[in-house]
Amino acid sequence: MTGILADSLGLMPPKASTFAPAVDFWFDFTLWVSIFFFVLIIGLMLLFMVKYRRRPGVRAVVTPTHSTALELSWTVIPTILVVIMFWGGFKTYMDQRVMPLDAYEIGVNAKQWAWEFTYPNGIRHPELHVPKDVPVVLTMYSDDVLHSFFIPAFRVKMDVMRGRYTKLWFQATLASPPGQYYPVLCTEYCGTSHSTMTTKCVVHETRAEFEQWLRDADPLKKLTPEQYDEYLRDPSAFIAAHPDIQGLQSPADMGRKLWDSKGCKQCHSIDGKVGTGPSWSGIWGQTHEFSNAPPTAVDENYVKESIVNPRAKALKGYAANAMPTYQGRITDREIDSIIAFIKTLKSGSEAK
Amino acid sequence: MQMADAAHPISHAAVPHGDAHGHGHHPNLEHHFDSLTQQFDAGKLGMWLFLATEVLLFGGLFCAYAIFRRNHPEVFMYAHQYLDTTWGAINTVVLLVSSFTMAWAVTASQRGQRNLTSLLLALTFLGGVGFMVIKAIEYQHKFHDGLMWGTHYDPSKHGHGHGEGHGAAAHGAAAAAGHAAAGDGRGGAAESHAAGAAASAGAAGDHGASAAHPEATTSVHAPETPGQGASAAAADADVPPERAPLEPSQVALAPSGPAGLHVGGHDLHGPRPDNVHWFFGVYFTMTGLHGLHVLAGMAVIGWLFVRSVRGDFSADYFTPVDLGGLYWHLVDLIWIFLFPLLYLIH
Amino acid sequence: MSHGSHSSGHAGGHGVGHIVPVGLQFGILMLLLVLTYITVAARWIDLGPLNIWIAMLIATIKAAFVVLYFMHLRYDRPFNSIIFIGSLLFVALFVCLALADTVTNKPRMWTGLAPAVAETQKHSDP
Amino acid sequence: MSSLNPAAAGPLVGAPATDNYLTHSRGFWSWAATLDHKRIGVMYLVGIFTMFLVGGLFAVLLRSVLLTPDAAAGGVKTIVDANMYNRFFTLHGAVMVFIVIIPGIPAALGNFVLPLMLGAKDVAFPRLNLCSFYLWLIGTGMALSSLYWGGVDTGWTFYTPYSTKVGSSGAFGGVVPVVAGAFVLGFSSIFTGLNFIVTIHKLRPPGMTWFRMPLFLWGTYATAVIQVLATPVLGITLLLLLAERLLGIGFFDSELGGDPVLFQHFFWFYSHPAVYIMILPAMGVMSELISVFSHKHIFGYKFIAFSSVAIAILGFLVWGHHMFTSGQSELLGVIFSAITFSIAIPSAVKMFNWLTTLYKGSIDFKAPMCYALSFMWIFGIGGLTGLFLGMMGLDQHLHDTYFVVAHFHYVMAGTIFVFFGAIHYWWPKMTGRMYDEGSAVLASILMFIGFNLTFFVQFMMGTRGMPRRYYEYRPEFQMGHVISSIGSYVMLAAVLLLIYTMIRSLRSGRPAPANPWGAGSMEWQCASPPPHDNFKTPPPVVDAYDYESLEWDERVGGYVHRGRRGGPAAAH
Repeated sequence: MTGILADSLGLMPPKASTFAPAVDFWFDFTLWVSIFFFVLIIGLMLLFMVKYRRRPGVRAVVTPTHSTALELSWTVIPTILVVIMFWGGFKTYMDQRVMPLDAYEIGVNAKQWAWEFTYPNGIRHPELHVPKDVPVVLTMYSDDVLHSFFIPAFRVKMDVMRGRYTKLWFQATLASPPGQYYPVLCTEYCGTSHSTMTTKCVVHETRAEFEQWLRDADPLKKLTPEQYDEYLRDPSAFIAAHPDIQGLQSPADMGRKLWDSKGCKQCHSIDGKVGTGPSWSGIWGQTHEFSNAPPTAVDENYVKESIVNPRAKALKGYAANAMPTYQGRITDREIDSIIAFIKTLKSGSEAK
Repeated sequence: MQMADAAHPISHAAVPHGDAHGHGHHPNLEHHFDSLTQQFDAGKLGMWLFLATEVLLFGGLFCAYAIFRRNHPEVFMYAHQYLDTTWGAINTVVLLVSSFTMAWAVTASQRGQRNLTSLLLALTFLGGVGFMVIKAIEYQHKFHDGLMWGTHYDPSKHGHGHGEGHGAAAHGAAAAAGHAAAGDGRGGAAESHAAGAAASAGAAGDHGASAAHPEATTSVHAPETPGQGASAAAADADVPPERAPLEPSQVALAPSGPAGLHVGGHDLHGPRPDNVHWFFGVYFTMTGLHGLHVLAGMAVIGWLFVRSVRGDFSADYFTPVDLGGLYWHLVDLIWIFLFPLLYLIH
Repeated sequence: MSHGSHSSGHAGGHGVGHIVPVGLQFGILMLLLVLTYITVAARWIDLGPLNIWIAMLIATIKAAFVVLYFMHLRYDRPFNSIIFIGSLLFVALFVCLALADTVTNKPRMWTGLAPAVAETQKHSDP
Repeated sequence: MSSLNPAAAGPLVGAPATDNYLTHSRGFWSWAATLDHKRIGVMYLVGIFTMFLVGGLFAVLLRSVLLTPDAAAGGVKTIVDANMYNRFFTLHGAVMVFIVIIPGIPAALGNFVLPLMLGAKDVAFPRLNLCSFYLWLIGTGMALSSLYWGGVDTGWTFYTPYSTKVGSSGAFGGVVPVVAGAFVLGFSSIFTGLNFIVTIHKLRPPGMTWFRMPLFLWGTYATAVIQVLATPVLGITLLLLLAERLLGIGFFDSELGGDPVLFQHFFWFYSHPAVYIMILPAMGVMSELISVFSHKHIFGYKFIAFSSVAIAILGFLVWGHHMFTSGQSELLGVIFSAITFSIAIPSAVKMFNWLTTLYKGSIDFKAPMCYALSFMWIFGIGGLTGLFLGMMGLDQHLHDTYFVVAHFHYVMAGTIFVFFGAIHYWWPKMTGRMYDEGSAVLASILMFIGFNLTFFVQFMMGTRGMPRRYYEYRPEFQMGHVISSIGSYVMLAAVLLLIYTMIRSLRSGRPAPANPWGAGSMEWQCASPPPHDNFKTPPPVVDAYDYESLEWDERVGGYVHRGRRGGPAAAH
């Protein structure tokens, strides 16, 4: 992957993720194969055009009208080449799609026409900030139509849709210089201001620098002292009164409140005690067995499905229709908060 | 295959256009064909190609059907019970018989039996009328009961007693379950759940269920056990059954898979799963498009009837009857698959 | 210019196409009605997931009779059969690939976003 | 009329026949109600060319809008806002795909040429043929009427849920008429394809065996197979889309539990094969042009013929490569990618066969040949860049960028090059007039330069991350966009020159001989323009690519068969 083939003739954006070298290598490979064939075909064509141009009195020479050997050779050689290309594309693709387990997780919400990123500490921010050399998983959903998340420098792209979470991961390898950033783009046409649905991706040199940014991004820091007091007195009332200040509360905290207020706690303990429903303690990532569906890991989609359509999967050992649907009683944001809350519940950690 | 066609084209002397008058020039022979056989074959080939496009057109709907059913069998298990198998079976018979009369009409026209052809075409047309009338009756029931697609699906209309029976049952269930939620739909899921409430909810639910499904179409019966009643009624009322402590038998009745509904036999009503509207979406698109094809087929047959009465057809020239027949049989064919797929889900 | 035809009737000055006797067609009709009865009746026997395949098998047999005799395909040019079977193959291709995607994707979907949105509203309000 | 037809006496003589399909009858209804495939072809051609101008005008507008990165930088963006821009690119795409390129070669030229080439008197179902044309007219009218309803801004792909919920204004919006129009156009396409299949199967004259058919007929046949098998699925897709939008059926709406990705499966099941509906007839024409203007037998006839059919069939199995980033399952992605690569092979086979045909030929740079050689270049690039997009790992980066835009223009607008080449090629046959070679060749060179200027730079923008369908873009891309826009103006000039050439030919072109190019296929054996019923007697079928027996005859100003000099009388 070095030498003349590595520079992509300057066609590619900076290589800023672990995917970029492989993608660019295969790009270069295909590019040079293409250039070879293009030069071959067009070169011969131009040669023939000059050499065999029409001249008075000269008739075309009758040559064989087919040659099995020749025709087979230009069937077989391209076949071998495309098999190699397929393999290369397949391999890079699988790398892009197989997510590391220990990745740092950031939520992505797309809507006409803005991106919003939710960080593990509950901050919601319109910009994507990631530390260098840390695998990052984006869990994405859309509030409305299809969008597509694209960072050219990372060579990653994935559609974002309503109706299911899609995921994307990358590991940045090149910190963005101060004051600069990698553009984040929407590439699935989403309406009038599609082209302005862009934002910044900042790659921090170190994890510490990133954590510092994350702390600074806390909206509480932007509140005036009076507002801060007000917030402390009643966070929910304050948040309700100031919808413009986003990310005031961590989703996990919000999730705990919902667990308390929406009735989840009636059936789902958070201390491991078995109730009418399974305890949430340590449940995240477990594999559940169902009487009517293949085993599924407890992940975002499963939790979301269990909330809005609890009967879709009947968990073994529990009553199948004990859980009501919360469809229409809970917002997507609230579900996300509950998911965030469940994720914090390590096995046996809570006893309330 | 195509090669076979090509293998012996020379064996048929081309009859030059100019000198062939009186021989091959049937009044119905178009100028660009050389013989009636060629014209007939071309027509048939064209018709079969057209039928292939129809198959693919419906193929899209069969694809949608397969996807929804494979992913959510419970919806189909549950919802198909609202279709009336008797009407469906009658319609199948009507179409089969009309297909037969159509096939007979083709034979009759091939034999030059003009009056018989006209009569059979008329009978076929009547078959179409019968089919559409029955379809209209079925549709009307569905509309009336809110058994419709997408956002138009409205389970509150399923029974006769919209306002009274159903509503009362729902409220009864809700009250019995100890819901303080009446005024606040959103909070309905929360609050207290008296352990014993489920039993009374069951009782109320039984009542509710029988009120909710008295439409008494062929094989649909109200559930017998209180437990089922609870879930059915609760589901219909859209009041969450909460964490009712369930009997084992009821657990087996989980609405989510085929296994659940087999308990108690075919005529179980079962609790209502989510997204029942899918089934009716599929039902209405498939039968709707099929119905449009029946109407088109009837128009064709009506036109053939007129021509037949007028005496256009003879043993030499019956191509339109034959092609119209092919179309009508295709409409029948599609129904042959629609009937078990929609009405006879087990 | 026409092609060698194996359809009878062509040679006999009978015009074109094969004539299927009415008796045979009536027999086919009876068979179809019997098969219809069997499909309806088969519903009462519980064979689990086999039921749909049995129903489809019977439907296919019925369809085959309609195609072969009512639609004369048995006596028709083989190319017409190729067209018809070809169209079914393409439908199968379409259904299989599209279905394969949703089936393998199913765990990643939210199901049941809206069990009749209208209904929820309607019932929770009053 | 036959007895009065002087042309019957000498259809091979170069002098224009006094009675031909154009002069056979007069008046509006003689055209509007005609069943003559030639007249229907000509009407199609006029209609499609007009719509090409409309679609092209949208394109030039788009390119003008993109001259500046945003409204603050001035330019056309101060007049055309994002909403209008979105409507322009949607209509540009919809018009070019559904109304121009798909029917372009098969319906317009195929209609005119196919029966002549085959030696038939007409297509199998002339009434259906006329019906196809009117369906095309109605569909086109419906699609354009969307402008009245507020325009349509969904992109030509009509992706849900945008197209069913928010896209365009109002519940009806522009989406409904466009989608309904595309549905009608689909049926026009189906009927054309059906007609051609039956014609080729049943109306071949004695001696015209499958492997004597000119390759254009093979291309058209393969196209017709796709038209018949794929287009109905578009029909049902669009019906479901309408049901979704107007009735809320919920198949594609995630709020109702539907699956938006399902729509993409439905859509691409048709729309990928549709790419081959566009390219296969062009490839067929290519085989004719390359061979005729090299005066050399086509190389590898059977390989070309079978590769057309192979492409037609394989084309059905690859639709998922439009969905590598859509959330389609990985497994399906892999399957689709693998099959996608298999299509590269028959395409490569064709390229090499054309190339070998040129070898030791006598290459005549007439305008049609200039377009054909341009196509070699353009399709070479279009095909090779397809390899990048077929590789799943690379497609993650390139999908929905200008790389894709450039790629499909190199393929689909490559078809337009062949379309123009074919118009020039058959122009003398259609109109009975020669055109001015000089200005026609100039137009083709201008077109070639303009095209590459417009689209080549878009590959570079795409790899650097310029997404498609963007009204505003980052200033670093401005240079590329400006080059691209200049290219589009060059193309506009080329098209205007082409129109000028053609109009001048109609007014004052010299009468065309029966066979001005020395082509061997059957349509060149009847007079230019052909008589009303094509052939009094089907001419003897010869090898369409055998140029040995053709010789230039000064007296007729065209080519005649050796041994038949002095007119057809000798031959009959």
